[in-house]
Amino acid sequence: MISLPFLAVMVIISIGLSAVIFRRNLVKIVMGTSIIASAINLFLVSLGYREGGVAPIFTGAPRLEMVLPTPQALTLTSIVIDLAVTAMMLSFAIIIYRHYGSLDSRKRRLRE
Amino acid sequence: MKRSSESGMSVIVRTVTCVAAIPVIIFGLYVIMHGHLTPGGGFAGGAIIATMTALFIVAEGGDAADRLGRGMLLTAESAGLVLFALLGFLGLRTTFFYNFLANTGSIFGTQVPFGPNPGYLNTAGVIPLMNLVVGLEVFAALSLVVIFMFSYRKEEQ
Amino acid sequence: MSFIVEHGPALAIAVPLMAAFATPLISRAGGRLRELWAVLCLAATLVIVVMLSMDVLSSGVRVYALGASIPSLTSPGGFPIRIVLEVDAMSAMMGLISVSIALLVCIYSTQYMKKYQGLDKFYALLLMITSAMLGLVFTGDLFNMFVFLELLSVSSGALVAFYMGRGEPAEAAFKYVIISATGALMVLLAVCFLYGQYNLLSIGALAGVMQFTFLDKIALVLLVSAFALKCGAVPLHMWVSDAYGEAPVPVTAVLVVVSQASLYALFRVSFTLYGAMATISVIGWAMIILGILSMFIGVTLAMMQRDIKRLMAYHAISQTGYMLLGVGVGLAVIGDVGALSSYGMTAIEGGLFHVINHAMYKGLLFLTAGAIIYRTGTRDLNKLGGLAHAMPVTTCFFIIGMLSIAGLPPFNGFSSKIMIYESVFMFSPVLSIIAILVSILTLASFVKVFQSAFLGPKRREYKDVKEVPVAMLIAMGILAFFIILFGLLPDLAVQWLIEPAAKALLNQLNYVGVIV
Amino acid sequence: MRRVKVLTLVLLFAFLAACAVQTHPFGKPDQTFMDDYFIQNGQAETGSNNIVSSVVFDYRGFDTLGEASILFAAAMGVFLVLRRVEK
Repeated sequence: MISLPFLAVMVIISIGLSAVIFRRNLVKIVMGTSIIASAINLFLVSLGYREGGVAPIFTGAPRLEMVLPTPQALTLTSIVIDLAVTAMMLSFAIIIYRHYGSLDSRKRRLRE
Repeated sequence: MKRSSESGMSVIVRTVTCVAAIPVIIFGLYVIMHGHLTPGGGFAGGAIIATMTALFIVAEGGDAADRLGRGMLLTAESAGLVLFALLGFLGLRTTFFYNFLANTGSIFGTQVPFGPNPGYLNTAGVIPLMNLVVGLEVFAALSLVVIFMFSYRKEEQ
Repeated sequence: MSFIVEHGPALAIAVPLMAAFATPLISRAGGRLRELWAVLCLAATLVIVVMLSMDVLSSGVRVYALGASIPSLTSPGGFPIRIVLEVDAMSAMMGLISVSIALLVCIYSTQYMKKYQGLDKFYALLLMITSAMLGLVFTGDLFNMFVFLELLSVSSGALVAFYMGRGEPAEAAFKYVIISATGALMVLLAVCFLYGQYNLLSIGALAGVMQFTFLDKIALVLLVSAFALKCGAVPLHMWVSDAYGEAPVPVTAVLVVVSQASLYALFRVSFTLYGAMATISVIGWAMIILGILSMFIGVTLAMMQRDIKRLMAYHAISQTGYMLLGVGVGLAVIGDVGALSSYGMTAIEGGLFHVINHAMYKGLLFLTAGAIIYRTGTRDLNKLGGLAHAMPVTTCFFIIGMLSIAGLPPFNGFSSKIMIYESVFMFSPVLSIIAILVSILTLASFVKVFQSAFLGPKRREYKDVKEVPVAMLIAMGILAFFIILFGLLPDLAVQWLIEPAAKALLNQLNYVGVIV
Repeated sequence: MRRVKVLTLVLLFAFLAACAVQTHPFGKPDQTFMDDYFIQNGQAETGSNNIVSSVVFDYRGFDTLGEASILFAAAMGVFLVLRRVEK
């Protein structure tokens, strides 16, 4: 049986991969990794979904059937990691732009 | 429109930013302190407070990035993380990262029975403390990143 | 004493991490204090790791359930719920070599990096790399491994771009971080697949229940390619020369060990997590092919370089090939008990011994290159010459490193390479001959470096060049001492460190058994 | 060139889609024993109503330490890379 959410996640991963592999602009490459990371986060959360489940928080919980908490915790971790990596890569892109005057990975050598 | 990029936006925007700062920071603190009861926690709350830094810089212009205390933010970041690791070390009587406050009856140590409840603040042991120090660290780290990217842009000219 | 050993796995990771967090605060008090702090904290970590390793080597695998009511309570309900650190002989070996190199590099940097700004961040990131390497090798949890892999790539990527006055370091760092990030995301996807099927994250517990379905095999492919990407094996080697070449010299020496740590992850996944799979020898063959390609292409590319650091970087790729070859041969015959005991075991031991030796002599070579750059300010081999008169001690260290990487007796490179040659010859003579050929090419390439940098008449522009400061010499001297020690007495290392590590790698049931 | 790109993407997507098809049906996880343990015992063991919080800071607290230090490393790295150029 094909589960549409998982298939959608794979579509998003392919989009991100295509950006990483084929794009020349550094900022677009960074966006590509971010898209892949978000897609994997989505995959994690949807792996942990249980039909009819509520968020695993007991404060005023309507019923006791809950979705799995671990994927959500892992997603929280991986979001912050992705944020840090993106910040790092963008600052490299800033330096590269400053020195070469271009973000295109083919044209970068021209200015020297 | 040179004014808008260098010395900030109009008086209206700047005033609204100052007014908005109070509810945003209070909301961030609420998210941090109720991390063990409601969705949220240190990371989310810290990020909410750090948006205030970005908003402040956007409203006040690139010069404002220099006026924010970088040394203080760096200290806050380090201190937050040192305290976080210290909370882990304090559990070393049993194991690293042991929740030594939970269910002891002291601060944050009320026992919680299984099942839905309206939520009691004085529970969860070290988790609220960790939320607090992580919130401090995330706020400082994100603010630093935003400030550095802003002030670097200014140096180019 | 027993307290440190009992909490050793957690302390070894947490102490350098704590030290890194405190470094920006400490450096307010002055530069000297900061350097002393970094060196002292790394020394303390080394002490912890040594004590832990001695315990592990004498009394078997040590587990540590973080946050449990007692450290050995790994699975209260029959399955692990907390993050479990698991240190066996293999992890202990990798931990020892990581911390020792980090400590020596830190001593070296106290002199080498003195003239630069931003040193509090440098030392904080160096401590963080150490902690991340230890985390990667000590952890028994797949997701935790992903976290430490990312910590490793972020902190070392930042250090690669340390010289931000030029464009190339930022380019190299961008390439390094983007490739590491993509690799780490592949690991995360593999973790997703495994978690989705078995609802477990611990390596040991997963290995116990693994069914080897289609998704598991996909996960294996993702994990193997991600770690091969990170350790710089050949089809995926494009980041190595840039990152090694542009980073500051101390960071390059650490990056060598970082690559070894991801090599450890590769071995751990293929031997422990998938060790029970019937077709695991396919991965062994893949490692052999990667290893041969890395050896040959690495050394060929190295012959063409004029930049001393890029040249050494290509040699690092080529030497990684030896480790992959040795361990790959062992993995390819893992199902065949007769072949395993006659030569497979020796091949694995040779590969693992080469990991240690490579970290030492490559570290030494990069540090001598750093000494040259420190005094002359250039990395171009055509501009160097006649340094042997001015820097006699550095020259000696360079010769030791050179002979060791080429696999000549009585240095440590020989003792591990001979193990690889002998065992691989019994497996397939052709592979062994290629390995010997690559060694000869390596020697030729290094003789060229030696001749153009150290020999020849004294150049006028280097007439003020003198020997490097004591701290740098101490770091290089300790490495040279161990290179000769392991070369003269290889049995010492093999018996006490390598053999238990190889046995731990092969004894998958033991790793699984202490968890569940 | 364009054809190569499209072909690569289609292959990648086919590979990933095969994985998606093999995964368990959405909403019906195969095994949930570890998460059920957290839901059943999380409140009693850690006292936290928010089970995600108790997983993040208690059961898997070490991951969170690593994650916080990645953020620290990134801040240090941005600080290091974008520091003022010494001229």
